Amino acid sequence: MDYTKQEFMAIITGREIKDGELIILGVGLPMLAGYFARSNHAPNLRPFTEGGVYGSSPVGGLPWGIECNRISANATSFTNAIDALGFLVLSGRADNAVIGAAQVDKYGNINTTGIWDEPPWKVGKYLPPRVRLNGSGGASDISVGCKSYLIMASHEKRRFMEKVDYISSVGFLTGGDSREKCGFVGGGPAAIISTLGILRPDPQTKEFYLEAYFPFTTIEEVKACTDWDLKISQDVKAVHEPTIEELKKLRAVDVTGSLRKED
Amino acid sequence: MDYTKQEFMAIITGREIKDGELIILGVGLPMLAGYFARSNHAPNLRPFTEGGVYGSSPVGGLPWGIECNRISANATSFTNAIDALGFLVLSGRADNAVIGAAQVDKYGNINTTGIWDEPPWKVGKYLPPRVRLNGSGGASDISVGCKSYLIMASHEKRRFMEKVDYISSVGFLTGGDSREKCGFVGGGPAAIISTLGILRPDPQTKEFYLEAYFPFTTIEEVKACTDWDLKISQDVKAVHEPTIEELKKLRAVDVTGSLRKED
Amino acid sequence: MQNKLLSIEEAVADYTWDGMTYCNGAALPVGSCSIAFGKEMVKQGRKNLNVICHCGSQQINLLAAVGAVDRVEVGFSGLEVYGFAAGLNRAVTSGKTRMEDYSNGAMALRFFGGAMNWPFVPATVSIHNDQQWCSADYPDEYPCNRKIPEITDPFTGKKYGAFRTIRPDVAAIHVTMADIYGNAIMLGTEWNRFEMSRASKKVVLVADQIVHTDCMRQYPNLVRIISEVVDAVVYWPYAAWPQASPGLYDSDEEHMFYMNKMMKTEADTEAYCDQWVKNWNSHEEYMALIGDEKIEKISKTATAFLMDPYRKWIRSDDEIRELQNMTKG
Amino acid sequence: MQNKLLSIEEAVADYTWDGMTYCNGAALPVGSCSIAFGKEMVKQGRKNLNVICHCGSQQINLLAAVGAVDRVEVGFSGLEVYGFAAGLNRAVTSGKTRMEDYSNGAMALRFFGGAMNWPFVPATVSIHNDQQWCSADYPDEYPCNRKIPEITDPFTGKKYGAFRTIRPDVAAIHVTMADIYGNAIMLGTEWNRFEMSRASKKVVLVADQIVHTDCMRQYPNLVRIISEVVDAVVYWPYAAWPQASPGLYDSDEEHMFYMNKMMKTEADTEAYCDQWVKNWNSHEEYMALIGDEKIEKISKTATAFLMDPYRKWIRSDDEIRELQNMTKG
Repeated sequence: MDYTKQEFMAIITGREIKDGELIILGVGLPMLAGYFARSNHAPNLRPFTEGGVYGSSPVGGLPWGIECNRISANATSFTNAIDALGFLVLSGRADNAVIGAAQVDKYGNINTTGIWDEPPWKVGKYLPPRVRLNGSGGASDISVGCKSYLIMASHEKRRFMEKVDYISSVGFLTGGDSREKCGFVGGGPAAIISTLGILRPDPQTKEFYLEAYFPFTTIEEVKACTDWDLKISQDVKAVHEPTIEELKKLRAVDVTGSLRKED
Repeated sequence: MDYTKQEFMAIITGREIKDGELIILGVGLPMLAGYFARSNHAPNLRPFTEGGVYGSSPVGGLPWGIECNRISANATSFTNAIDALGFLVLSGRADNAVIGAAQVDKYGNINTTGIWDEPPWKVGKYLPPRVRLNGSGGASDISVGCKSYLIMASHEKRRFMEKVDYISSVGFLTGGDSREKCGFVGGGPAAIISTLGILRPDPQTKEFYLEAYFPFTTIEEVKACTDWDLKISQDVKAVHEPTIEELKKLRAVDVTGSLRKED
Repeated sequence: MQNKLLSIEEAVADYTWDGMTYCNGAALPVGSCSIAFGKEMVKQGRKNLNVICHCGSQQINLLAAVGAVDRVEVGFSGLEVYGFAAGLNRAVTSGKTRMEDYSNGAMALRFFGGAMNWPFVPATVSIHNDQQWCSADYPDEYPCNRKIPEITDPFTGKKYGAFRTIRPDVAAIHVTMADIYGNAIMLGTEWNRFEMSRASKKVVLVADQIVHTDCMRQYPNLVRIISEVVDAVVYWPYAAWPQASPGLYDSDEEHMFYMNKMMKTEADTEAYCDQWVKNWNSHEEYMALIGDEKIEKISKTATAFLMDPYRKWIRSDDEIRELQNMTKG
Repeated sequence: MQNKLLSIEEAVADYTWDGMTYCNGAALPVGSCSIAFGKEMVKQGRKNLNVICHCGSQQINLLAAVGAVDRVEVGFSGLEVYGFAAGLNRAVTSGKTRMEDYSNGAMALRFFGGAMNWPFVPATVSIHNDQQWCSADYPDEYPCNRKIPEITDPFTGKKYGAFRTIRPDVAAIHVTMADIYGNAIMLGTEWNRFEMSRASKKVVLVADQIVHTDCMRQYPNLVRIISEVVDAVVYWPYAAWPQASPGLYDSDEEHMFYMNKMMKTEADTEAYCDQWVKNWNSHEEYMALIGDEKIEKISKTATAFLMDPYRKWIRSDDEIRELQNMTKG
């Protein structure tokens, strides 16, 4: 079938989203996954953005940003960041979210802030990064507040790391009950959907293991693209290809085909 | 001249209000004093209410309440209590305010909460009051936040007390630097305008003394109506009667004459 | 989106219970308030309520007057120029109702903190005075240090207070207009209705008018209460009567004084309820009680022009009846 | 009320200075932002700025690219789908600009706390992660415990963090419409512009349209920024270009990418400034630079209907010129 890895990821992520959820979506793949889910199997999904755009659907293609006119043309409410990130996310009210990651570690901690030759935790100093990324944005709020959330990341060894350079958004920290001890209201990441497969946290250790892989890859490739010693589920299986119906619905959201180009 | 004590009070209070001030006004006499000042000598006065009504003037008579339609018919903005009482008052931004008092003590502390046979501070217990009043409302916020404010009260011995039953809104607490030690952003009460005269706080002791009395009373009467041993300014003088012009402007605000009745 | 229209009987039956923490979503004492909802609570005999009101209103005055309120937290309990709240004050001075006082600004911030799900809110007011020292919950402690305990600013070492935040079980919030999904527009000051709608576990809107969702899409910046946090919508024109609803009607001055006077004694309160609270079984009967003349008078408000932009989206009674039937069964 | 119209040159001359704490009042990276104001700051050579932005935008990207920013606090520094902010990131990685990171929610709350004049804001986010442990202000301390120190909830004994609040010297806030007194309506999400307008010591509005105050009186609930807190009003249509202004224009996709690409190197930044920042001396020249074709294209926005209710109150350029002359001398 003719689809890109990103489209595949968006569909798999979308399948994780349940009907009726109050869900906060960032631009790009997260929005695509969310609106795909709404048109596919979750008609009562309640998506919103961190700027407080409610009740809207993208118009004319995927938005360039949270505040883009493409998502502002048919909203039922515009409020503000205090409302969306504070009252709905940090409060623990939102059910779900989809966030991206430049680096993610075995406990689901995310780095979207910068890349260092010598990360702060290693040298005990906070020096300028070699590469500056975007900072945490609202993802950090989502990571502590949402009941649950999904992480999307490109599956490469330099991104799926034993330990990230900088924790922008907390996952399960050092595993076990280390997150619980922090007392966050949110439950932590439910899954990592990568370009190669689906990873879930072990209920006890909170280490992410491979639950399923995509049809165009192998377990060996996934392991080779992961910096930590990735554990494989005993029931590991290949994920079903997207159906024609799913692809059609996905592309009805991404009308300009911005995610149909291979990266 | 033909006027009531309440009208006199409103005019005297109005004279204390300076042009350009950002001022929060409660219903009744405070609003009358404020809007009188605006039409008389303070055309750039910026009045607002604790519900966040901005840029308006009363229509059809003095409002029945802060939120009354009489004050909502020509506003330039409606916001909320967080904005008006928080961002503008508690923050220390507002210049002035006018508040009422059921009881006021020699340091300008105000009681608007209740009357006890045995007040809490005397018996070390908080029991139901004999008479329940209104609570502090926004006056407590004004008392700690506004740069300065004016107190209006009926001058009777049971109201001008050595020590109030309950401090709803702080004045200078126990005098001297006792207020300063609390670190409030606002400066405290600038004057008490009573039905008989004008009282000011001593710069050092913060005890209120009589600065001026109204033409229809005497120093002796004022002292007799005060529960504490009221000090009299060396320069004490009688206040000038309101002018016809002032009365005219006052009554243009109080078009229904609600404050033309003697209490 | 889900059609959330309920009748006032259904809404009170489904969303209120004895002993609950209830919040009456009002503006200020004389302003917008879900008074009709409170009357229905009286009809259905709710009791032992813990009421959290940013400000008084005739609703809490009535609920306390009939003895339904065990405890109340409030910034201001009166009715402004209409006087002290006679029913509420009777309940407080008799010891029936425990009243915990804060400033109005404190109440606003406590709702904000509840909406944030914060453990506490920094207090720069209601400290160093009797709102801090006196607690109805701990009457034997004076000065009380549990109601608004001390905290230290970690940056400067200065001392402040800490407020408990508020997360009511249910808020019944009066709004000018709502759509059937629970998106709502308030005209006039919000007071704390925005924060309250986020702080409460459940939200029932009591709307003077039901409008098409197209109205919300034309004015999304006006939609400060969103369907995402609303559980039920009750259509009830003149829901705030005898108080005011900016854009729609003024307060009923005569009835405001009369009602408050009747709350002074138990007997008069009962007589008032018999005539004005329990004496109707439909909105038509409620309107008939108020009377055409009074309706006409209060509707001639100087704020009427505020409604002009939205009139074309107002749904008719027939439409609403049909939509309401859809939510049944 | 005071007519506060100023030209953009006057506003930047009067309300900005080297070393100030500056706040660019924006929505999100691609949304409404007072970009024209930032360009004028570049023209007038402002430097050593301490910039507090809830979110990145092309304004802070440009200011950092020309080396005008010593320090920045931010929740998100990128340009969303338009990519990383090349100029800002160059300034950060080179060590020219110190960058202090928080979450977007944290920045919103820090503005709220600033507006309240609170000593600190309770922190339930940006703790137990590197936003807490890493501080650009104290680079030698890891984990740093001065940036977001620990506080204890006095009610439960649980540990939380505390954020410093924000009180910028000046905020230049983009709004859709303002009147000449400084009352303003924003279409689209406010992001933190409401709180920022109260937290800042001085506020300059940069408005795409000037409307009659009658518009505010018809829609007072939309007026979230009030004359009471505003010091100056600048009329500058397409002030957010190449970003978007809901109701008026879309982002200029081509120029967004181009501008960001040019910020990558010092030389290209200079070339960009010569052509696009310093190459105009009036609004007419600014519009000519953007070009009719581009203006037409971005103005065909799917959000245009959001402006419909307000069009009749828009003041003409001639009227505004006259009103502007009244504030001189």
